[in-house]
Amino acid sequence: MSEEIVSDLMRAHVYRLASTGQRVDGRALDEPRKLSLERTYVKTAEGSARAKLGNTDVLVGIKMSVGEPYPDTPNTGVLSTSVEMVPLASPTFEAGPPRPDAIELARVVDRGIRESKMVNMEKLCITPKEKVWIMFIDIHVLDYDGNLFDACSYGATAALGSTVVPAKGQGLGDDFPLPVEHWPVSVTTAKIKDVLFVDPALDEERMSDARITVTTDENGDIRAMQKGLSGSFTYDEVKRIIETAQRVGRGIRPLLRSS
Amino acid sequence: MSEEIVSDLMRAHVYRLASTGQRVDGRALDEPRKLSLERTYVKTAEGSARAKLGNTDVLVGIKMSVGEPYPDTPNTGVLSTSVEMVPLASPTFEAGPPRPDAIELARVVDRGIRESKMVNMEKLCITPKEKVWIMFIDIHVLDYDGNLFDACSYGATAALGSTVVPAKGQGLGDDFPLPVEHWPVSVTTAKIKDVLFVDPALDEERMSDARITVTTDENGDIRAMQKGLSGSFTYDEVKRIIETAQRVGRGIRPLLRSS
Amino acid sequence: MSEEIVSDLMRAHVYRLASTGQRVDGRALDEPRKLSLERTYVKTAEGSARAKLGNTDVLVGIKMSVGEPYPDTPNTGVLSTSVEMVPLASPTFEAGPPRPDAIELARVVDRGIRESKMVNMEKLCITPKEKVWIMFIDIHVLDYDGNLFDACSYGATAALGSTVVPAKGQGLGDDFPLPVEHWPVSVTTAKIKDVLFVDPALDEERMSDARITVTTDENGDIRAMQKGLSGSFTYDEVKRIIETAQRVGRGIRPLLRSS
Amino acid sequence: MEDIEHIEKQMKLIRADGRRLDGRKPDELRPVRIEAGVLRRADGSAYIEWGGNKVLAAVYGPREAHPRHLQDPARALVQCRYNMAPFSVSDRKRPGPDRRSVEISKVISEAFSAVVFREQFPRTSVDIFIEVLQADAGTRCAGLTAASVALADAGVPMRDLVASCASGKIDGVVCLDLNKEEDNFGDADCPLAIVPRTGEIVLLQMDGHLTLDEFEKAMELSIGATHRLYEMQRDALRRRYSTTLEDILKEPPPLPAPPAPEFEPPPPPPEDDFGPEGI
Amino acid sequence: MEDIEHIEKQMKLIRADGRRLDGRKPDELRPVRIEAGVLRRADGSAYIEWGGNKVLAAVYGPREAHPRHLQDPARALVQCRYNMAPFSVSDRKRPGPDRRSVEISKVISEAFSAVVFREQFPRTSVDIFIEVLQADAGTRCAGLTAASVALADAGVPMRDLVASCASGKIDGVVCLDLNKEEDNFGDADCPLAIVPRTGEIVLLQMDGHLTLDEFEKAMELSIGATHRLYEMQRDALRRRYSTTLEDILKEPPPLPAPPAPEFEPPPPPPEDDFGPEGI
Amino acid sequence: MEDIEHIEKQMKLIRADGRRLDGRKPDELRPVRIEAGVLRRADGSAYIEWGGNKVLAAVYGPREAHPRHLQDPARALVQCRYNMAPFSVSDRKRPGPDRRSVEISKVISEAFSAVVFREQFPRTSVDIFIEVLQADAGTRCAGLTAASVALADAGVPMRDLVASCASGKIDGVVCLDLNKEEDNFGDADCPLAIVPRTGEIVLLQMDGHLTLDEFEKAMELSIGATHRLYEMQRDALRRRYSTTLEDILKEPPPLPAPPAPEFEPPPPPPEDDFGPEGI
Repeated sequence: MSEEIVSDLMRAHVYRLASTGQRVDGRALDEPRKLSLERTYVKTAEGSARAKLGNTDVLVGIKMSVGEPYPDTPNTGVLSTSVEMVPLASPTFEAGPPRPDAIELARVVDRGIRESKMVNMEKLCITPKEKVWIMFIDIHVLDYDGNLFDACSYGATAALGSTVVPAKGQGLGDDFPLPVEHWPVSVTTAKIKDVLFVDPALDEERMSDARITVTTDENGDIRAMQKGLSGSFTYDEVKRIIETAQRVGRGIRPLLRSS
Repeated sequence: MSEEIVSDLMRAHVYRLASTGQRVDGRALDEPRKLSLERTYVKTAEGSARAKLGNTDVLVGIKMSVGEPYPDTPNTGVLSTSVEMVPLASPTFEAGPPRPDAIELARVVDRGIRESKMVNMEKLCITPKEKVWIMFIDIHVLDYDGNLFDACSYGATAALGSTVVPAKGQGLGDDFPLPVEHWPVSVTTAKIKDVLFVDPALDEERMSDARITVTTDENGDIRAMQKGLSGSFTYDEVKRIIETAQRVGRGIRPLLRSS
Repeated sequence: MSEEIVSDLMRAHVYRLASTGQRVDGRALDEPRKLSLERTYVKTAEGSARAKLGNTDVLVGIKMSVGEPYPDTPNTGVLSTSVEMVPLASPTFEAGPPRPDAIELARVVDRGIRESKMVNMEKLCITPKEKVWIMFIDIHVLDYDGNLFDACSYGATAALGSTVVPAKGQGLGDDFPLPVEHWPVSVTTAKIKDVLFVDPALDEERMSDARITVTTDENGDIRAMQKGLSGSFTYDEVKRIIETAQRVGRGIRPLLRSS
Repeated sequence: MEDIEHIEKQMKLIRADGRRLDGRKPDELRPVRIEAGVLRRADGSAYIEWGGNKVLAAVYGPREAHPRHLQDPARALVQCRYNMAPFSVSDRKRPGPDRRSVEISKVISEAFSAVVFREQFPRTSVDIFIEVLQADAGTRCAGLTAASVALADAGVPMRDLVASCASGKIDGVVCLDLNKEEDNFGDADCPLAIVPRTGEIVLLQMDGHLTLDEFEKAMELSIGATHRLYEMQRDALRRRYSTTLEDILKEPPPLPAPPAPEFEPPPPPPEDDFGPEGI
Repeated sequence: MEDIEHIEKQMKLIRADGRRLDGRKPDELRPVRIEAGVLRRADGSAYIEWGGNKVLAAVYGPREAHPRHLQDPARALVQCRYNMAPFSVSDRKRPGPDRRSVEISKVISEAFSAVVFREQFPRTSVDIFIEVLQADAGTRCAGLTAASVALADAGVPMRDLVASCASGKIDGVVCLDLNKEEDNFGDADCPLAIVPRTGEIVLLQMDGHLTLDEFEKAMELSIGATHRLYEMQRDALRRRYSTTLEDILKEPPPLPAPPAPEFEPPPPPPEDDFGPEGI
Repeated sequence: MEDIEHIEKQMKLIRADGRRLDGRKPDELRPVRIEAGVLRRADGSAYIEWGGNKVLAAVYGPREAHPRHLQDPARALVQCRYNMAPFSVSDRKRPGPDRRSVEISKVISEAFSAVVFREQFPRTSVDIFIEVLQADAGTRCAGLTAASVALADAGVPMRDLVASCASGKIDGVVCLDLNKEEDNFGDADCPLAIVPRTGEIVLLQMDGHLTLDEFEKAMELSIGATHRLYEMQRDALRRRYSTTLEDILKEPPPLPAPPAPEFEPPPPPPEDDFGPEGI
């Protein structure tokens, strides 16, 4: 994404606005774009959600299959998250194996879900050491207008919330909803010079110096963080960012939860 | 193949000839090149044939091994077809994983054999759901002088007709010939402007607008078709092409069948 | 390696010296560089050795795991050797899958160990046809100053000599030292024009016409050989090279053996 | 025929009343809905729902072809990438192209190469991306039909739209537009793409078993359907361009005006190229 | 919390005396040893032993970036490749990058991009290679800390060194610098890298479960540790450059002088760039 | 020796009469047949049958080397790709290069680099392709011997042909040219390639167990065989070029003459380069 050339002029304009608390699209600095979620969008998946965060558009499908647990977690289901940044979504995306961008994105989304213990993975054990449910979170980016971290995370969270485990088809009793126990919310903050703003749109993201994603749970506790880009943050900025993530997260959580 | 630059002059020459029913190598428009087949060319394979169609030269080997059936066809052997367009065969072929050309070619040859039910795949089941014969058709292109679709198909058909299943070595009773029940014949027609001609040689193929491969069985029924290249056909042309494929196929079938 | 441009001047200088029996670093023509070995360098491996041959520096780790034997050697452990020429070690090494250089290197080191029957692989069989020890020799090149063939071979030999098979952790009785029965020594000779010299340093290697690696055992018998580069040897040269490899090998063997 | 031995083939696909299991008559298309201009970043885009298929298509270009050695100095390349989302089928598909996708990408690229005015844009590439989000048989036809609308939405000059539909044979009856079940347990499938104004065939594939008569029957069904699809494609483009102005007026004016708009509104589709009955 | 159900989590990691299983206090770093200039071919290099970690770092460049289309006409690229040797972990790791390595390479590249004077070397690449030879948790921090010394050893101009350390939580206690066992069975881990002179944070990751208070406690421990590491980094560079002369005098003079020395002695580190308190 | 413990090694490979299982004497070559100019598209080609080996070789070039950054401004690259067809061995081989093929390709490339006049064709590549159609041990020697003829057939200037043969040890007896069974159950194998006119060794590999005496015996057998192979190579080339004229006369004249022949007849081999006894 950083390959694109953004004029210094544009950057100066965005910064000037931001330093007076304004943004190009009229949002406040701590105001995320409108989030809309369409659940069970895909019938071929066990769960799915299409998430639009402003014009950024992602589709997440959950597939459940039966397989073996990892040797070191014999009583635990397996979680696998991947992101396809398909070239349909942006002129800067290319076909081919996942690039570092897509790998980081998938891993950060995965950590938010895994570390918050959103899904009780022990309940996805069928026979210890032998058979567990494998939960594939596949994220398909459809339109890229900035801040994939949050859009993908919201889509994955909502899709998991709508997932029904197809136990019956495997002769394993009745189908049951995925045992969701927590509702983590990811909030990404970007920085230009000394100004911070949440949920950067593409134009803002392209001229940002640094970026940080903070995932918090219902208690406001931190479950995952990831700093990115070649700039830096002060420790005070990080503390402010976490507090903002807690507050913004509280606003978004009900949207993810309602199913 | 289409990368090669062919002079407009040459194309005009070929077209002018063709529009009076003639071809550069003296053939009639519906006359395929001479086909010669050498069966059991390779002793390390369970079946094989070297097929020369004019100067196009391919070697096909059949290997049989024991493996698991696909879950959705538990009583059926497995067929796997691949083509190596090795750089020995043409200055335009490159080493590396199969390109779209080779993949399409393998899939079209495969479909002709699979959809015509040439080999009774049920008879290649050893133990339902557990053990079946896997039949590998490996096509090695040795000299590329046009119309690989038909040359590869003829080589594969003849090789299958010569294949003996090595059951004894696996402790599965006596060796037996592959249960061949039908003899599909692939006939490829190319088009320059409004002229159609079968079995294009390389010079003709390179300047063709469109190409179509039709595979018919003993009854003249259609078993597989594939249109290619960036030109188009009228519906009337397609009907004429099918009739020609039936007629030309009848002439070629005895050559494939005799073993 | 050969991509680097070495001035003809330098080559002439090295040749002039060599033809009077001298070398740039003061060694005699049949004198290898100082070899130092640090065994059990890596605690996470079952055996390891860091080998410095002059400034060439490699680290070899041995990992033992339990797996299936090859069908054609049901009573024999499995040996797998690979070399990573990581770009940390030289400006000419690149990240990515192993290039032909690295593959040849791994295979030549492997042959020296395998063909000399250094390790009694039958003693690594646990249950015939079912379970054997798999012995991974992983060679990590850290600093490349010429003659990787010998440096890697010495590192691998010393690492194997220090390896303890972790049987206890697998419930297979007590841990035991790897059953080492022979001590092969690899000696590489390079050639510029008509002059031969052992253990080429990088400067010498880059301007060499040809290279040959000879692995001999305690009896002076030949266990593996590999000629490389685009030059040639006379038969007489090869005989002299083998005799030198036997003599130089006798000097090096005690260093590899002492553990 | 050895079909009788197939357990899979014993499934009954035509009901006693001559209708298909989903209630359709043999010559009936599944419901189709097409929408143009659905993506923000792409130069052109379209979405299609066709029975249980959900497919997105996007077009970028003409843009400089990469890598450079692929550039054709005389004309644009038309390159399609057909891709299925891992969750679009009942058993999860591993991400990345498989052999089937590679073949479909190739035949779709060739189909559009026949209609794009390629000579107008030497050294460039017209890139078509088709993403199957939910699959229910006939995805290549759905993708082609949507991609055609996306090309027009992107303003890529072409002789005409391309419309695509398959016919096949189930229980010995030639039927239009097979669904997943019919495709799995049927006897033949034959996807077709044509240039509706001229009737030229730009994509044709077949596998299964058809007599020449059955083939002709199948072609008549498919050709008829492509003309209905052509109407739907043009409707989608008409809706797209008649609503643009209203939509703009409904949108709140951006608060602080950015120095330069990033997204130019897509140019109107080139009327000339479609001739008198163009969209 | 469902942690109680985890068999893995029942392991006790803090002893009755408040110390950790390896005897450390919660705020105690494992033993660290850094050595600069350990490799011959690299432009700069460093070796670090940190608890059970053994990590080598090398730097090449600034050198022409390859392939050319990646070159940035305005500045140098800073590209890190973090790699684990197959034998560096208890279960052999297959050679080549896995997804974890790709992510770590990316965040380390970004951390150093913040300090290298990239504008001085347009179109070039500063390549950082980190090889983990033996792993015991905290390899990215160890690698970063070593790579920083390697960059200085290579004479790459930068605003300051970068120092890195993680803190985490085990048995509910916030602790500095987790080892392998603590990382596997602990509750949270939070790696940090800062520019010591300014306190800027150039790498920050976290996974697990921390309240805001616990996070602040963890940050205080980590920031404190990075300053101690910064001293060790500078000591390593001082040792490297003060001993160079003696080493040269001890070495026997080369017998026949080669026409041109291949290896230039590395230039002194750019004092200016580090300012008054620079090394 | 622990050989006694090997079940595999208990197989008897030398009969009571001193002959090998296939009836050959220890110093006897398997039947060899070489044919030059067997492919239409290649610039030069050859086919060899050698015992149970069937191998094709083709040569393209000197032609512009791709990709460009591999070009050597001072000389031609000589690049060989050795490949086994999936059906050439008893257990099907997966298509594509394995590690063994990569190594063999490398040593054959190096062997031919020693004889081709590379300086005459800077920036180009001479590409040699070897396809093993049926394998029976000794495929690299067979491939090299055929490729040498293909190079001459392509008119690539070289100092001499290269001829290649292996010797080995079975049941303790040094033997020429091992077949598959002897190679699998034997004690050593040692492939060799030489420039027959000068005796220079351009390829030498060995694995197994040979005393120096045994090695010298093996070399004598191999060197002797390469001279016989050299004769067969030259015969194949002589047959190829003496029959060309007759063949042309026998062929019916092409009906309508094409404007320009695509395939130029290959130029005669460069007599000068082979000296007085050249072909």
